[in-house]
Formats: sequence, C-alpha cells, structure tokens
Amino acid sequence: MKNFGYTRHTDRQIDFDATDKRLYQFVFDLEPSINLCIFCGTCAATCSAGHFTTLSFRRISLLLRRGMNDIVKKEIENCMLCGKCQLVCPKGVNTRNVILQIVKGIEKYEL
Amino acid sequence: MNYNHFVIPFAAGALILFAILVARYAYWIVQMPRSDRRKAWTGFFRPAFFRSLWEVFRESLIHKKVFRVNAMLGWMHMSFAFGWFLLIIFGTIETKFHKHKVFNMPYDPIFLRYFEHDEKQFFFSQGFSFVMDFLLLILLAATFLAIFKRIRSRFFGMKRTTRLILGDRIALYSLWSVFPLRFLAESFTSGLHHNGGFLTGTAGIAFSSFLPLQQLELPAWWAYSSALFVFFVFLPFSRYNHIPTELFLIFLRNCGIKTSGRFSGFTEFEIYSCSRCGICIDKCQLAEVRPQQTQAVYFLQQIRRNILQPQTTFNCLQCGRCTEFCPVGIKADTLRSIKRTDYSLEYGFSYKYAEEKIPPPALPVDVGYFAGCMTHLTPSIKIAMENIMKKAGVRYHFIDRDGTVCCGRPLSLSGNERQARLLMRENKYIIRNSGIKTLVTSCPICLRVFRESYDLGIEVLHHSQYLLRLAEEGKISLKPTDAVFAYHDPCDLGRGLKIYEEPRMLIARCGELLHTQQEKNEALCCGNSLADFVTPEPRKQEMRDHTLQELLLNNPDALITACPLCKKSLTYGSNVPVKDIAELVAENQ
Amino acid sequence: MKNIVVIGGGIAGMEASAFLAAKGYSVDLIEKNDTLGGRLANWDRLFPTMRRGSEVTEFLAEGVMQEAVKVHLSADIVRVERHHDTFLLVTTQGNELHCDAILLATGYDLFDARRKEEYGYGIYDNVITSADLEQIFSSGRDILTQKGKKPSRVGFVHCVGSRDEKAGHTYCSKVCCVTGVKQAIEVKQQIPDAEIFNFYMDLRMYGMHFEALYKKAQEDFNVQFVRGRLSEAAENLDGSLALKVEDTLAGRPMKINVDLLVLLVGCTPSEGTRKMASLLGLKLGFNGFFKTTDQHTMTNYSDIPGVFFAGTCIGPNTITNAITDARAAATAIDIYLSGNQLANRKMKPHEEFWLYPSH
Amino acid sequence: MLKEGKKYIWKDYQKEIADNHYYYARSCIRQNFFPGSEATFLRILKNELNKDIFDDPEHTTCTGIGYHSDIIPLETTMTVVARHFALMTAAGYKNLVPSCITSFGIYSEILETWHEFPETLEKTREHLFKATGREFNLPENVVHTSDIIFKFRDEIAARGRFRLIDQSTGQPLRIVEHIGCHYARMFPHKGIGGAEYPYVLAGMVESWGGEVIDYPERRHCCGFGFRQYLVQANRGYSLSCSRKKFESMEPYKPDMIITNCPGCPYFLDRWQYVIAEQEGKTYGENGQGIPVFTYEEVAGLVLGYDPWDLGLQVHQINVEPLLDKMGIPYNPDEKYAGPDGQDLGQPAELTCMHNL
Repeated sequence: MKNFGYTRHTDRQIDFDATDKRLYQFVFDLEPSINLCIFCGTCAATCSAGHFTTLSFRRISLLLRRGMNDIVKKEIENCMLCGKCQLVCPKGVNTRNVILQIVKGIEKYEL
Repeated sequence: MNYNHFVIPFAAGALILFAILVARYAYWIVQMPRSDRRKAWTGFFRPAFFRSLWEVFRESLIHKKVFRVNAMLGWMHMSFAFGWFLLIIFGTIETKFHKHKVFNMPYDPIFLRYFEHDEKQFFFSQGFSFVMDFLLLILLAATFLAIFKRIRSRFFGMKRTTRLILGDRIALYSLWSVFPLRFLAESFTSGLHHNGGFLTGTAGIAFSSFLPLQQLELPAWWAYSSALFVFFVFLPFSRYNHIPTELFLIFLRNCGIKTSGRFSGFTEFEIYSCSRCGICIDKCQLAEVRPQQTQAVYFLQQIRRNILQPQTTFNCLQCGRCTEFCPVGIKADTLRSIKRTDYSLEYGFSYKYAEEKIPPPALPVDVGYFAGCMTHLTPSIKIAMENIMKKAGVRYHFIDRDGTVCCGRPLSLSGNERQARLLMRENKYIIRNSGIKTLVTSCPICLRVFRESYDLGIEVLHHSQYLLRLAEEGKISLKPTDAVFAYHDPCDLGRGLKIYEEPRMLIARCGELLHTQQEKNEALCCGNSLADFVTPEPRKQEMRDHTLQELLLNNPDALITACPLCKKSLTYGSNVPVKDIAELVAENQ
Repeated sequence: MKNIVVIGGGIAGMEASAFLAAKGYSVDLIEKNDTLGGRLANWDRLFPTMRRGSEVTEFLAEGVMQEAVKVHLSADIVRVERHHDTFLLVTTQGNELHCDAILLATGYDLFDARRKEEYGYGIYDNVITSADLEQIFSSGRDILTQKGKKPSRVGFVHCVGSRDEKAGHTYCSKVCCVTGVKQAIEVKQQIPDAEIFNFYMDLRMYGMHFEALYKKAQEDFNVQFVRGRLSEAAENLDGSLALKVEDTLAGRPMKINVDLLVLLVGCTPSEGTRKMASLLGLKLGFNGFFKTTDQHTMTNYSDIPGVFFAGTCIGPNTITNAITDARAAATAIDIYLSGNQLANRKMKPHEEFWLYPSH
Repeated sequence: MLKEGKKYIWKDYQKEIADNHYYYARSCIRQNFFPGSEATFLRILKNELNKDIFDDPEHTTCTGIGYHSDIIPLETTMTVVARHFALMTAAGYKNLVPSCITSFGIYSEILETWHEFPETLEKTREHLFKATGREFNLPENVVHTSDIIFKFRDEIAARGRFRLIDQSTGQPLRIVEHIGCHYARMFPHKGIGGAEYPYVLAGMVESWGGEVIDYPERRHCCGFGFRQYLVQANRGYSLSCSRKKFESMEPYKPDMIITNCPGCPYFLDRWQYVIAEQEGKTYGENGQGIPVFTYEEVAGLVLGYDPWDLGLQVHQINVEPLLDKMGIPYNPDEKYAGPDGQDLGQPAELTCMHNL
C-alpha cells in the first residue's frame, strides 16, 4: 500500500440498508411502545444520568432504528434505570423496558 | 378382617400419595441450607412446634385468614378442611369402638358402613352415626358451594377465579365426587341394612323404594374408592398439594426459616403451599386493567410447572398487596424479586462517572438531605423541604442538589442486582464522604434501599419521620386548619417499611384526616410503580384512576402522599390538589 | 327571485348551491368537468375516519338534487359583464346567465410534481404522487412497482411543492401531512409486510383526531417517521429508488432505498381561480389564491360587491372546513342580497403581505 | 426510467448558443493537464465546422481556483473578469466561450451579480480603468465550450468515422456522463437540460451512438472542491467523493466516463489509481479501470483523430481496451512519443491495478 499522505474518509452518511436493524426489531417485538417516540427530547432533558454524561434516550431511540448499534451500546451504559424519562414521556413510551430489552438484545446478538 | 376388592383403589392411592410426598419433601429438605435444616430439627423442641400446631389448626383447618378476606370462601374452605379432618378423626374412633381393637386396616374407617352393619353393638353407636352424617352433610354442602363457586364466582364476592390446569381439573372433579359418592354408597348400604344416621339412613330408605340397591351397592363403593384413588394420585400434581405442604411450611416458618437472596428447599415448600385460592388475583390492581395472567398465583404456578415467562416475572407492581392478603403467607413479592435476577444482564452498565461529580459539603454538617431522582421531577417537594429546614434552623447538606445518582433500587427491581450494587457503591461513597449523621430522603424508593441494602451505619429517615421529629422537638410548629385530607400510603413506605403513622400524625396536626376504604397495609398502589416493566402507559393510568376514585371518595380538600413518584402519578388524574407531606407541612408552618 | 351563479362544482360549490337554493334563490352551478364533486371525486378514503369520499359527494349531491339547483356540466365561463349590482356571465355553451351575486368556488390544483425535478416524478418508474395512489386505491388494484413486484419498502415524502420557495409555494398545504399518515396506513393494510417511511419536515397534525391517526400509524402499523426532507431521489439498477435525506435528528445524512416513492403533492391555486380573477378583475393574494377582503373576518368576501368565495379557492383546506365555509358563504350572500346592514360592516384594512419580502 | 419525463424537463432548459465568432478562454487546469483537449476543440471548430474562433494569448486565469479557495476577494475576480471582457471587446468579439466550467460559472455569477447590483458593475469598470486603462462591453453570449460541441453534435456525428459502439457486438457503449458542478448547479437555466438531468453531454452521447447510464450517484460531485484537493490532508475527502461515484456506477458496467469539467476527468481518472493502490479495489472490465474522457477527446475519437494527437496517453487509466472495443486503430509504439518523436516518459509501475 502506498502512502499518499491522506486516506479515504469514512462516510458520515447513514447507509440505512447496510446497518443492522435486528436489535431494533428485537426491542420493537418486545416493547412496541418504542415506536411511539416522537423524538421530542423530554426524556433526555430530565435524565439523571444525562446530567453527568451524554446519555439521551431520544438519541438511543433514534439510532437504534438506524441500526447504529455501536453508539447505542456505548451510550446506554450510563443509564441508571431510574425511570424519570418514563414519567415525563408525553407519548407513553415504556422507556425502562426499552433500555432493558436493548441490553438484552445486545447480549443476544453479541453486538 | 374386612376386605373387598374395592378397597384396593383407595389403599393404592393412599400409598402412592404417601410415597410421592415423602420423596418430594425429603428432596426439598436436602436442598435447604444446612443452617435452615438445623433450625428445623431443633424446632421440634422449641415453642415453635406448638405455635405451629396452633397455626395449623387456625389456618389449615379453620382458615381464619381466608375468613377475614372472604367469609363465604372461608366457610367453604373450613368445611372441607375441618369437616374432612373431623370425619377422619370420628371415623377412626368409631372404628376403634366398633372393632374393640386398637389397630385396624387403614381403610377400615373409610368403608366401615359397608363392612359393619350391626349398629347396636357398641358404645354411642347412634351418636357416631349422627356425627358422621352431620359431617358428611357439611362436606356435601361444601361440595355444592365449590361447584357453585366455579360457575358463579361473583356470588362469593370474587371477581375472578383461578384458571385450572389438567391436574387441577381431575383432582377437582374427583374431590367434588368423593363426598356425593360416599353419600350414595353409605345410603345404599343403609338402605339394605337400616344402619345409617339421619342422613344416610333416611336417604337409604328413600332409595330402596325405587332403586335396586342390591345391584347398586357394590358399584357405589367401588366408585367412592376409585374417586379417592384419583384424588390421591392427582393431589401431588394439583393445587391440593398445598394441603400437606402447608403443614410443613407453617412449621418451617415458625422455626425462623425464610427465603432471602435466592431460592432454596424452603422456597419449594412456599411455592407448593399456594392453594390457588385466587385471593391475590382480586387484590392485584393489574387484574383490573389487563387480562394477563401475572398474579402471584400464576407466577407460582409457572414456577411449579417450570414455564415461567419473563412477562410474568416483570409484569408486577411489587406493591406487596398479594403478600399482604395471602392466607398462606407466601411472600410472592420477594420470590418475584429473586426470580428477576435470573434475567440479569452480564454487563452493559457502568457508573464510574458518578462519584467524582458530587462533591462533599464544604463544612461538616449532621443532616444530609437526599432528594432522589423523582423528587427532582416534583421540585415543589424539595423546595418545601428546604424551606422547612431553613425555617427550623437546621444546618443540612443537600447531597444531590446538582444531580442525583440513582439509589439503585430501580435497577435492583429489574433483577440486575450486580449492576445495582455498582450504583449503590457510588452512592454509598458519596453519602459517606459527606460526613453526615442523619440521612433524610423524600423518596420512599431510595429510603427502602438505603435501609435494606446500603448498610450506611447512620440514621436513615423518611422526610415524614424527620418532619415529625422537628415538630415534636418544637423546631417547627404547625397551624391546624379546617381542611380535610385523604392520605395515600406509598407502597415502599407503607407495606415496604411499615411507616404508616408518621405522615398521619403530621396531617392530623394540619387538619382532619379522612379514612379511606383500603389504607395502611391494604393501601392501593398509585399505578406507576418502577417495578413494573411491562404494563403500558394507558393501563397504568387506569390503575391510577381506580386508586384515586377510592382516595377521593369522601371529597377531601387535598390528597396527601409521601412519595414523589406517587405525587407525580396521582396529580395528572386528580381533581383536587395532590401534595407531598412536606408541602403540607411547609404550607402550615 | 334573485339569481346566483356558483362557479365550481366541487364540494364547496355543491353545498353552497344547495344552501342558497334552500334559501329561495335561483342558483346556477357551473362545473367544467362532466361530473360534480371536484377533486374529491378522485379521492378514495378520507382522513381521519377512513370513510369513502364518495359518501360525502353523494350526501352533497343529494342537497343539490333536492333543492333543484340548475347544474351546468362541462361548462366554463368565457365572458363576464358587470352592470351596477348585477352580472352577466356567458358560458362556453353560449348560455347567458344574469345574476345578482357570484360565488367563486374554483378550488385548487395539485402541484405538478414534475417541477420538483430532483424527485424524478415522470422520470423514475416508481415515483408516484398521493393522487396517483388514491387512484390505485379507488380502482381496487394492487399496489405494485412498475415491474409488478409487491413493494417491500414504501417512502412518503411530505411537503412536495409546499413550504418550498424554490417551487414557488411558500405556504403549507395543510392536508398533505395527515394524508401521508392515512395513505401510509392504507398501504400497510394492503401490504402488511411492507416497511413504510414518511419523510417530513414538521408533522402538522392540527385537526381533531389527526394526532390519534398519527399515533395509530406508529403503534399499530409501525410506520417510521423520519425527520428530514428528501433532497434527491435516484433510480437503482433494479428500479428501486435511492433516497438521500438528512436524518436531522441524528444529524447525519442518510441513504435509504425504497421500492415505491409517494410524493404528497400540495395544493396550488387553480387554473379556474386565475381565469375568474382575470375575467372579474379580482386581485390574487401573495400565494396566488383569491385575496379576501379581510384575513380574519371577511374571508368569504371579495373586493367586488356581489362576488364571494367559498372553499379552497382562498387557500388549502380540509373537506370539513370547505363545507363549513360553503355554508358560511351562502349565509354571507343571503345577507348581502337581503340588504341587511350586516353586509356593510367594514374592517380596518390590513396589509396581507407584511409577512413576505418586499413585493 | 422514462425518457419522456426527462425530455419534458429538458424543454424548459434550452439556451441560446451563438452560431459563430467565438472568443475562446482557455482553462488553467485543462491546458496543463489535458492540452490535447483544448487543441482538439480548436481543431474541430476551425477545421471541421469552419468557425471563427479567437484564442487570445493575453488572457489570464479567471481567478476561479483562488476565488473558490477563499483567497481572492470578489472585487478582484470581477476586475479580472472585466479585463477578459475588455480583451474580447478589443478583439471585436461578443461571444465568450470559456473552456473551463468554473470559469463559465465565474462569468455567469459575475454577470448575474452585475445585473442584480449594477453599482458593482460601475465599480468594476472604475477599478479596471484605473488599473489598466481598459474599457469593456458585456459579452452578448456566454456559453461553455461543451455547449458548442453540443450544438454541433449532429454535424460531428455526420462527419465522424467512428461511433460509440462496441464493434464486436454492435451494442452501444455504456457511458457515464459527469457534469461539472459549476455548469448548472448555480444557475440551472444556464445549463442545457438544467441542473438535475443535464442534457449537454447526454445529447452528445446519444448523437454519437452511445447509451447514457443514469446511476444513483450521478449528481454527486467528483470531490475536487478546490480547498479539498489543494490541501494535501484534505484530499481524502476528494477521494471519498469519487469513490462513492465509482461504487455507485460499478454495477452498471460502464465502458467509459465522459466529462465537461477540468477537474472531474483528472480526479475521476487519477483516483481510480489511488484507490487501487490504497485499497486494492479496481473498477471497470477485468479491473483495468474505467477510462475517463473529456468531451473533446470523445468528439475527436468519433471524428477519427489519432488517439495520441488527442493526448490520451496522459490518462492514468489506459484507453487502449476502449479503442479496441470501438475499433479505432492506434500505434502502441507512438503512445509515449511526442510530436517530434521525443520520449514523453511513462507513468511509474503500478502495484495494484491490473493490466496497466
């Protein structure tokens, strides 16, 4: 391989058809309320862990759908499962079960 | 020796039952931890044994707790248990008098009427006939009630009744047929030999007028014996297994054995002691709003049959009402908590970020206030607490003013005990690091885990307890008003930690406290329990509305509670203000 | 008896005609097509009820029949003369209609999706409009790709030709968002295995029950809503479409393939509106719809006494509101013709265009 | 794909192209990288079409590269552009034909700016006069050189000796057309066919017998982007853009790429080599690369000009397989021999690309 002093950039574009949506499907089958999310961000604003870290349920809910499981996995680590997000969610998303099922799905598919 | 081939089914059934039970109980006892076994052996020589006997009489025969919850149901259970017990006792005595022998064949008392026709021969024989017939009548009445309950459970004041599995059905139908068949068999015999009491004798005469009793007598005894056979053989595989198992449970429990941390042989006794009476279904608020079979009785059944679903395990408010009302005293909420750990996750959470984010107080103080996640969602509570403490001149440290590290109980409720421990470790460090001597929290969820799992070595109080102390010490004075209040007992505070009186005493200092239909240990859950991972939001709201309906029945001016989560939950559905006890105190200070 | 000519036999024209005739006026209803019903005649089911559009047209037609409105089908106005308080209209058939009031119910046209070139309508085989999809629904045909395959993924693009200064339409067409949700549900009902993606800028579920329809689409039909406007579509080798959108909530561009792309075309001022404006000398508003005398209070009134508006000729609207507006217009005409003082009220003039760049 | 739909759009994007008497403005990049292309353009116009075209030796860069790299202010660009117009005026021409797409974009943009803000035109006249003493008239017609070839595409086809056809099968060659961004992106109405479905190159390909491929990333930029290429560390960005296009066009099995921009053919050509070296990935039939041409080169091939006179030897991707396919004769020995027979030198040995 020759060194030209530069290399190709990884594409920022989400290639929807190339990502792995098994995790989303797994979660959706067990907790369909995830699809009620309208990405308003109320959850992220109230999040106890989000006070100290970058945790955002809104982003997790979204990136999960896009199959960007690496980020989901990393971010979800900080969740304390306290349930504030669930209480403020205007659409009734069962956020805590979503989180649990995501982690379970990550284990299942060894993501 | 009395013998006819028809005794074989009964004898065989009784032997099989005995063998199965002995094998099973032996296995469970072996599975118990050594310390528990030691407690059990020594229990025979301690008052525990006599306490157990008394409890067996009270609960297994008389069914006092069932009576308390539902008199009709209690009567039915008592009729069967105590009635059958007496039937066996009197039958045995009768046999002894009859044969003038101390040892008889075990089936002799059961089939006595068939073998012995000469009723005049022994002491008090007519009296025995009367007693035996009377007991049979009671049992027949109980059978009738049982059948009627199956068809019309509402007649018993029960909205729902348990669903049966095959083993249950066979055992149930055989039990239903035992006493009617005994009645027929004895009547037929007495019709031929005129030796029955007021019931079988009369019926025998009546039957003999239109039935060929000569041909029917033997088949009837066969049928009776066979029904007993079926019942005995299926008993260990049906709900009726609870009858023998409960005796052991009562004894073991009285010996101080309990399930904690993980399942043991004792847990098996607990699980198999469930009579599937169905009381827990009616007491479960989830049953009101969802058709799912998730109540304690189903949960235990699924464990017994080894088909436990995660749905069942996690679809529970853990409010503790089932345990509170269980006539057998099975701690289903504890068992469910333990079962949840089967689903715990290997990894996936990490909280290293927590401890460095929360600094200790600048100056050492004695009192630390921990608002908790939920209190941050209901800021009026923390504002009220701060106002009260400032006004009372308390120097305190607001531990989680700038962000809360969750107490870990929500995680623990999800079965992830290991991860919850990580979180607790961070929080414990923060609390210890703050150097306080008394920890006050507004959140019963936090309070419970602080007390039960943190081992902080300092005083941990709910804010209602602390506020009462301030009031009693005269640091705050409360102005009574004309207002009337209803109080909602939070599950974790009430049933969980048995703190019922402090909030009530505070309310009483501020106005009049109304009684509600179900309060204290019987109180309803607000519906928003963090323990439930399955119930969809609309159903939670339905539960909340049921609870509110009951709480607001007597038109209070305000509804008081002592948990930020309950307040948050109840506020959306209430047409009167919902306040935390701290807010009430702050307003009336 | 006073005469009124209603121009446009869509839902607003039909209902206004019936109400005016019921009030005792002689009403001529002019419709350029050979049937009444206007755009609704091409629509299959209605949001949020999922009732057939034909039920509404039938209901309205019953009124037109019952009140003996004189219906002129396949007719157009070629000339208008104004004499003091009356008008003379000449139709293509040569009929001369004298009247005391004119009600304009000239409706809207659908945005020509070909003008949104980057979406490839009319170029790519599997790009259709919401109106095309309604035609498929009405015909009872299966939803298929050009090659006759059942689409496994369908995309809906919101705001095609609406809220788009480049396309010349700055306004919101109001009904497309909820139409997109309705059609997404219908496609999912027909093809339960299909994945449905709706690409939106904002979802405007403003009407009663619209939000519930949206929630149903999420909850029961697993329709995915992606916040991001389609930038461009391109055709893949197999005829499917490669879409480029930004997933604005992820803050990342996204490429996604769909088998069928449905463009939710917006409403534009109709050809009839432009024509009647020039025949009558009426002003058009900034967006090309009729300019009403006042934005809040005089929405049925034109600047010419005796000329009134009803329905979507003054801006996009729902069926419900178009019918209500038609009845309001009928009342306004009645008040005007009866000489009631109410008709003489005046609003302080306002500047409609203050919102827009200097004009 | 419905051709009629494209035609419907194309009819909205027609423009006036002067018939004769052109003032030619060369391209900085092209006259260095593809000198044969500009020579071919002049040769076609003068010899084949008998047009009057003036190749002014006095004109300079339009400043496009500097302008788009944010190092030349707009006023300077305007003044330089004004100087070109002054040269054209002095030479007695009214029809400006720049060879560079970016120049075409610059001229169009400046003219549009002067139209919208006439005060800037006056200011520029002042600046130019102060600096050089020159005065100028605005050109009557500004088109790109590819527009001229487009206009005369049928004449070229009529005079041509070859068509864009695979001689062995008789099938049309599958051709990717790539339009420079500055051709119609800024002013869709200044490009033939508009910005979304430009017709300028597609029209040539059709007239000369080829088949245009419309692939998903057709509209994507080649990635040159001035700044992106000029700073070495940023070149990965340019590379990524081109690669995206290659990946997208690959399944369509294109025989060649035709372009009308200075940067695009250069980068689409060279990046194939870089990708091959960096990732071991090669495109085109047998992995020998997809040859990239300017429209003049393709016109020259159609007209039967000698491939080495067109300058095809300076391409990174070897053109011989395509010449063979089209049945165009060439002398391999003369490939790297200059006009006077001197050795031009050869590209270095490649490690990854097949058959080069």
